[in-house]
Amino acid sequence: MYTLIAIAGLGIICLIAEIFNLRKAIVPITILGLLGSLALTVPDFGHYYRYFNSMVITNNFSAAFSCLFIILTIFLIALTPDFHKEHKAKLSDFVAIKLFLLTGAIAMVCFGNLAMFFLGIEILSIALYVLAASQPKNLKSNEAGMKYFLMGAFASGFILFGIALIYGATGSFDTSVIYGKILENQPMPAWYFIGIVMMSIGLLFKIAAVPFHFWAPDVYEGSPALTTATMSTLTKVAAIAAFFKLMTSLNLTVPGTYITIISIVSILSMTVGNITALVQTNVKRMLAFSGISHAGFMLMVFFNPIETPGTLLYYTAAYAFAGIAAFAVILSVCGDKGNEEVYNFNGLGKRNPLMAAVLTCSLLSMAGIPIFSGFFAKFFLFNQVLSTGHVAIVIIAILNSIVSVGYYFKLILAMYTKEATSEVQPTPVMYTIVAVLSIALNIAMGLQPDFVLGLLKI
Amino acid sequence: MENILQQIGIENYIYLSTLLFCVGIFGVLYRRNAIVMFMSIEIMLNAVNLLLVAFSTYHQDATGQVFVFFSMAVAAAEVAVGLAILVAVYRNLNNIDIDNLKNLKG
Amino acid sequence: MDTNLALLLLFAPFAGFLLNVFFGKKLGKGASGTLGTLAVATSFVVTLTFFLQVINTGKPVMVDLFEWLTLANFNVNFGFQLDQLSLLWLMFVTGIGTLIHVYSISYMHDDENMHKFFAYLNLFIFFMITLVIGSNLLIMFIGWEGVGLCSYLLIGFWYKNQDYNDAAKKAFIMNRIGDLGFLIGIFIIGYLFHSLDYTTIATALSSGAEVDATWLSIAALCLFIGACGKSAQLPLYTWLPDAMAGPTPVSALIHAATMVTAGIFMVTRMNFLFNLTPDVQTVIAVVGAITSLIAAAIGLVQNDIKKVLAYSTVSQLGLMFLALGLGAYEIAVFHVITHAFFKACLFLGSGSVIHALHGEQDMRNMGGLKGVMKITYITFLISTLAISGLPPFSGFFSKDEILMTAFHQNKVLWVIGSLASIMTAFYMFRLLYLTFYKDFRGTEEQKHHLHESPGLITFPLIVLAILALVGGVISLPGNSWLNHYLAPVLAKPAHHHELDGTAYMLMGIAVVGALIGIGVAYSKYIKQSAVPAQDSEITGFAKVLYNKFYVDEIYTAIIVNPIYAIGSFFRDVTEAAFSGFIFGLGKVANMLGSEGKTLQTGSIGFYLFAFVLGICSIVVYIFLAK
Amino acid sequence: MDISFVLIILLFGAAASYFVGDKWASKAALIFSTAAFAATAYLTYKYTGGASVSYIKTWVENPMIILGFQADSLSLTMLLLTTALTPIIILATFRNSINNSRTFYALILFMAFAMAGTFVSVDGFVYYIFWELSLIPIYFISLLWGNGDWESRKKAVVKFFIYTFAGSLFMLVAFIYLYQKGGNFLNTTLYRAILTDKEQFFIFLAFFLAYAIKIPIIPFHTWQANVYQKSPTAGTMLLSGIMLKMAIYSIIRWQLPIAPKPATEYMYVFVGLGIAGVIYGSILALKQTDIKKLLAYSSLAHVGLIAAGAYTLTLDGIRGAFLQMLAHGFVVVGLFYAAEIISRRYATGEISEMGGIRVQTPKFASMFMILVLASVAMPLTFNFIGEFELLYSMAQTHIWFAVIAGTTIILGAFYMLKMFQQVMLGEQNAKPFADVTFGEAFVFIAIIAVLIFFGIYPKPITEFITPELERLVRIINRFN
Repeated sequence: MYTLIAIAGLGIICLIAEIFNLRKAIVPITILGLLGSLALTVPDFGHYYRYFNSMVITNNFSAAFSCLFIILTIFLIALTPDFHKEHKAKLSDFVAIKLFLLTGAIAMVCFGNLAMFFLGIEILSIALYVLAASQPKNLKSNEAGMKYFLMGAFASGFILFGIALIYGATGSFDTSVIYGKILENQPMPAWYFIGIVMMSIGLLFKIAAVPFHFWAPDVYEGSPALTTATMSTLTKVAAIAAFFKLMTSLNLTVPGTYITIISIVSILSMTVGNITALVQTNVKRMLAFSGISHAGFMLMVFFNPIETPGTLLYYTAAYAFAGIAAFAVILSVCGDKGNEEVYNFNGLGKRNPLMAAVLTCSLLSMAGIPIFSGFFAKFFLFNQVLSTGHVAIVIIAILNSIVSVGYYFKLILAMYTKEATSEVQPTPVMYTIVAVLSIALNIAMGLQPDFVLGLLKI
Repeated sequence: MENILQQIGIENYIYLSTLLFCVGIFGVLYRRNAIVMFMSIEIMLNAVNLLLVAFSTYHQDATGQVFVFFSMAVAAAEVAVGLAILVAVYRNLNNIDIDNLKNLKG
Repeated sequence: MDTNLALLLLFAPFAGFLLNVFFGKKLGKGASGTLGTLAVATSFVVTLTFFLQVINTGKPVMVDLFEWLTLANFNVNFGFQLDQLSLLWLMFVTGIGTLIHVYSISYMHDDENMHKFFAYLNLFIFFMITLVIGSNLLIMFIGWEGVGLCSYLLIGFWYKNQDYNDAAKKAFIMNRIGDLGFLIGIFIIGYLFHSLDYTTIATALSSGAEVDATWLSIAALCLFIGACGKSAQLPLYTWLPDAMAGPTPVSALIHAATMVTAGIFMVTRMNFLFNLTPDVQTVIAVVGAITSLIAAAIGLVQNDIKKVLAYSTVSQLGLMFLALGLGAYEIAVFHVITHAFFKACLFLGSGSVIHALHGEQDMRNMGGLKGVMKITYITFLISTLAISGLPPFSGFFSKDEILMTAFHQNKVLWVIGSLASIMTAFYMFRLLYLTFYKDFRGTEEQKHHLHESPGLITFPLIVLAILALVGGVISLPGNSWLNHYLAPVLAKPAHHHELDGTAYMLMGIAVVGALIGIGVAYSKYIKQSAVPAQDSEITGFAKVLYNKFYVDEIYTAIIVNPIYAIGSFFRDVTEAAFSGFIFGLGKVANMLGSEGKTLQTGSIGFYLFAFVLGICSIVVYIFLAK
Repeated sequence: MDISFVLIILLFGAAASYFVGDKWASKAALIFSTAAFAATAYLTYKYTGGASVSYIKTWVENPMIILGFQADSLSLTMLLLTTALTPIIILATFRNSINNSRTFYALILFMAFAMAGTFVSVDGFVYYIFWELSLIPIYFISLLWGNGDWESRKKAVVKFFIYTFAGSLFMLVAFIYLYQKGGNFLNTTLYRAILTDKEQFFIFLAFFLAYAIKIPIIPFHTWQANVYQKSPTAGTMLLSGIMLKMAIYSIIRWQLPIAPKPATEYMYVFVGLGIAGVIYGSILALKQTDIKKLLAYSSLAHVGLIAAGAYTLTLDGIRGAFLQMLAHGFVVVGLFYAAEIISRRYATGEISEMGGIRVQTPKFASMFMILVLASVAMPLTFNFIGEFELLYSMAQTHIWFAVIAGTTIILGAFYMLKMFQQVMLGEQNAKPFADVTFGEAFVFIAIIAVLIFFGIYPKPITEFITPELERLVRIINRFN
């Protein structure tokens, strides 16, 4: 709760700092502030608090994901000044928007009321629309922003519609009340289920699951790389976490049809994402498709929602840290010149072995190769899914993992086997730090999976 | 208040707003002008608002109406951002036909 | 004491091998040759000690060193069995081995790698001893493969010549075919008896243990296949003539006197097994007889002096197998021994000739050497008479015994054997006449350098010739020392043929046959002074014979070439297919990806449409599901 | 000191080689790998003295994962093989000038670490991690330090990686599935897991896919020859000497005890596949013109035989497989080293461009010859022991298996001697060929010494491994 306020306040401080010409101090202050909020969040573990008439509820789940979001944001903000060095004047905006985005994300995991959820998701989305279109002179950025905005707003309509239907069926926006109503009145009116489905669709859109994924590659490609990093890590994680929380708090006993829908979407996402990623030449676009396939993997948590929050946290954290590390390298290689074709990475293994190694590690993690946490994430996931007896979907997931190696390795091959085509650029220190820290977190999670899993032990 | 709902029936409100929502959807689908698309999206949101209000009355519960305010505020913010993007697009392309935004693909 | 002596017997040649390998070059040629000879001579002396000991006590010397192989059902010990049979073999292996080492000191003196030659020879003796003294089949197999290896090394001793290397390779591979048979036989025996020790198996069989007769026959047949490979029987004999590519002492030692008799040794060793499988014995007899006939026929027209001797060896080995197949093990052994004497002598003699002619091996370019190379000639003559089976030379006794046994058991085999003997007499005298009689047909250059070989070469010749002359005494008809000596190792008592009228008649027929052969040769090569035609002029059946019935070509056509063809097929078709399948999966994925890529049109309208379509299908599904 | 110490030495050695820099990397790698060997030898000594050298610690509570490194005679033997071959392999690279050698040696040691981990893990999951982990270094070793042009190398190596990765993922599923039954991944638990026939079948198949690709058993072998050819020799040695042994070891350690029923039921199929590999590999080897490819196919034939032996489910077959793994590990490293020496001096792998080497280098020729003989299972070499037991086990299963598989001794002799003849014999080659240096000779002598010593006296090894194997065979045959 205090985290939410602190971060919102931090965002405002940022904007004020700009007014007082404290531009240099913005990033350090923000990072310190975020570390402070992290410290504020940690005590929430092991408790269950309700605030503002149950608008906000904090528990282990929200605390854990909030921590993850904050850490991700710290990384993203650390990357900001170097990325936007051409637009120093707008630094505070970029930082503040990211902070607001973080606020939205946190709201999405600690809501106790659908209103809060809706606000969270909208804060997050609007901040992202802005970020996606944050290069107004760049047509690609415009297009990305436009596409994202149009489709996002469209999806918001569905979420809202779903909320309205649920409200109609239960007479409340409070999740615990709704849950109570479900237990009392069986069967629920038909539109309750439709409402759930509508909300799910909105969230499936946010996590870019097939067939609601079409925006993702275009928007990832068109947006400034840092925004893409944000989208592919923070946003995706927040959306899936919110989705999970929503479904578990509204609909613990998911009916079979719903599971069928989720499994079909999951399979489609994995397959379409991976197979299309194979033929991409733009790294951001490739990671967008890879993100789509990971969304498919993440959706598998719904097969066993009671036991999987830990797994979801682990999976998302592993994915996000690998993603941050990868994007830190992409930023250092491509800068903000808007060209992220694979050939830019040629010869990176010689030019900058450290960054090449980091990118390799993060790609290996995404591909699910031990000892990176991506592997453990997949393992825990498969373990949970198999314990519910869904062998077929695990086999499909395995096949997809195999395909995914194909395109992750394309990048690795480019780094190590091709001669460099462009001259060496100095890598900003911050990029290196973020990349290394992030991949270190990833590997550390792989070495001590119990720590992360233990955060959400039931 | 009860009478109105008793007279007309909650189902009809649902049908109406669903219809409105669908009008919005089709608007988004058919129109190529970004502004019109925005407006269609607004229709969708307003359809929902209508539904919320109807349910609020149905349930004799004010929160639904409060929610409408939230949603209106959000819609406003959204449109503000959307228009800003639109302006940027217009500056680059000199029109706002979304069919011209096809550079990112594949 | 016995153990140490046995180890000395075994390791003296091995030490010779090691010393020659590592220090041979530094020692110089004389020293390295002497060293190699001494090593084998040591073994000979030790053998002699054991031999006398066993003759006195009549008990075999058993040595168990350590457990070598452990299998689920049985163990294989590294153990030696020095009994009558192995000691007899050792006697001529080490004895003739020593002589040939002596011979080689002179013969190989001009070769830069002489120390290697002696190293290989010593290694060969080492493995041959292992083969002979092993107490079980697997130790025999060590020696079996080891001598094959040495044969490979020595045939290809002049490794700069790829033809020689081909011959060496061929010998090794053909031997390996037999070895596979041997191995399978070992497997079956191990499976049946849970042991590979000769004594254990013999005890098991004699005590009437329940053993599946079919498997026993198969095992015996497999062992015989092994023997076929090593002892150059049909259909695996073709390597032996080619093996003449090696230096002549090698041909004498390995490819005439010792290694090629390993098959006979093995069958004799396992006589208790073969006794129980009469059908396999028949096979052995038939194969032996046919081999002896075919090889002799081919030998009729060969012009390379060593090739003639090689085919003669194959033919004689066939006779030995004939004897084995008839269950007359002691007679086969007898012939092995006499054959070792005269064939070694013949090879060494031919080596002496070749040495004198500086490498010439074609008999068409020889002749008239009688006068220059007296010692060589005389020893050669004695051996030729022996192999032709004229009394009182050793060959007469052994060959006669074989034919006599055949006569008593199967007349057809007797006819075949006799025919082969007649041919033998013919081609051997043909060889003798072409080489030593008439005028010299070589170049002037060669003629100028003709000389008798030095003492180190002639000494072994003389010794061997004497042995070829008197070797028959060890088993005179009617009073055989050998039969008596071998009795303990043979499961069935030796055949004893009365010296009755039939016996004398058969002897007479054999002698007359031999004389006919000699007579034909005499009339053709002395009276008519015929010289074999040039290769291109050979026609008709002679051409078929001259080309060895085209067996090599047939083997190439039906075995080697198909293997290569299959190899090409595998390489070009199946490998490509397997590989293509895997890459194909990748390609399919890529193709699908390209298809998926086209879906990503970039048009918001389409995206929204897909979005709505997705919703619709979900909603429809929900309603349908309900 | 327990067995994890060896792993730590190797891992630390990898780091150390990287950080000491290019100049000293090779020496550091050699020192650490030798230290690992010494440590393993010491542990083996301790183990034979009755001391326990295992290491067990819970790693993850839920799902239950145990960081367990068990030292029994089998894993210790394989560990010995790994740690003995690693210094030899490192030594074999000494004459090459290697770019960025610190990374190279670090990767080699890291690979040794991963492979050693595979051999000693008792927890299926930890085992799987090491199994996969070993793929990454070899991928880079082959890719970055390999031969041939980039494109074909890339194609071969990436195919190898994806292929083996694909296979092992199915194994992961099998492990997870088994976990649902057992509650942890310990092999002893998994052996006891109660499975229906159908479950056993699919689990067996999943394992089979992983192992068949790694070994490789035909028709899953297509990655092999190209990767062997393209890899630097050190990589080829690691692959053929140790890595494929991982798979055979795993068959014995994991696949057969966990799912023995399908193995019994379809034994003929699997033994048959292995034997088909023998013939197929041998015949293909005959047609190769590149020496490393030839050795690759010969390796295919040999491991086919080993796999076939393991699948006979008899003590003889499994022990033979085990012994032959060790023997083949040494001999194949030696052969590839010989190939490396030749192709380094002549800068080509084409057999047709060789020949006439023996005249110039008698020492090298002799040592190469001994290795060739060992590889064709000449008695008194270690390979004979293994091959004999393998063939004997097949004879017990069905005599024709032994006959057909036995053709390996004929075909093996055929292609090896043919190769030897074309490469080494004949008239002196126009190109000069320097005789082996002391370091090169040392590698050969070490390998030959091992091969011949155990060929004459295999008892130390057989006695060491037999009790454990007997236990495993009992587990494997628990249903009959």
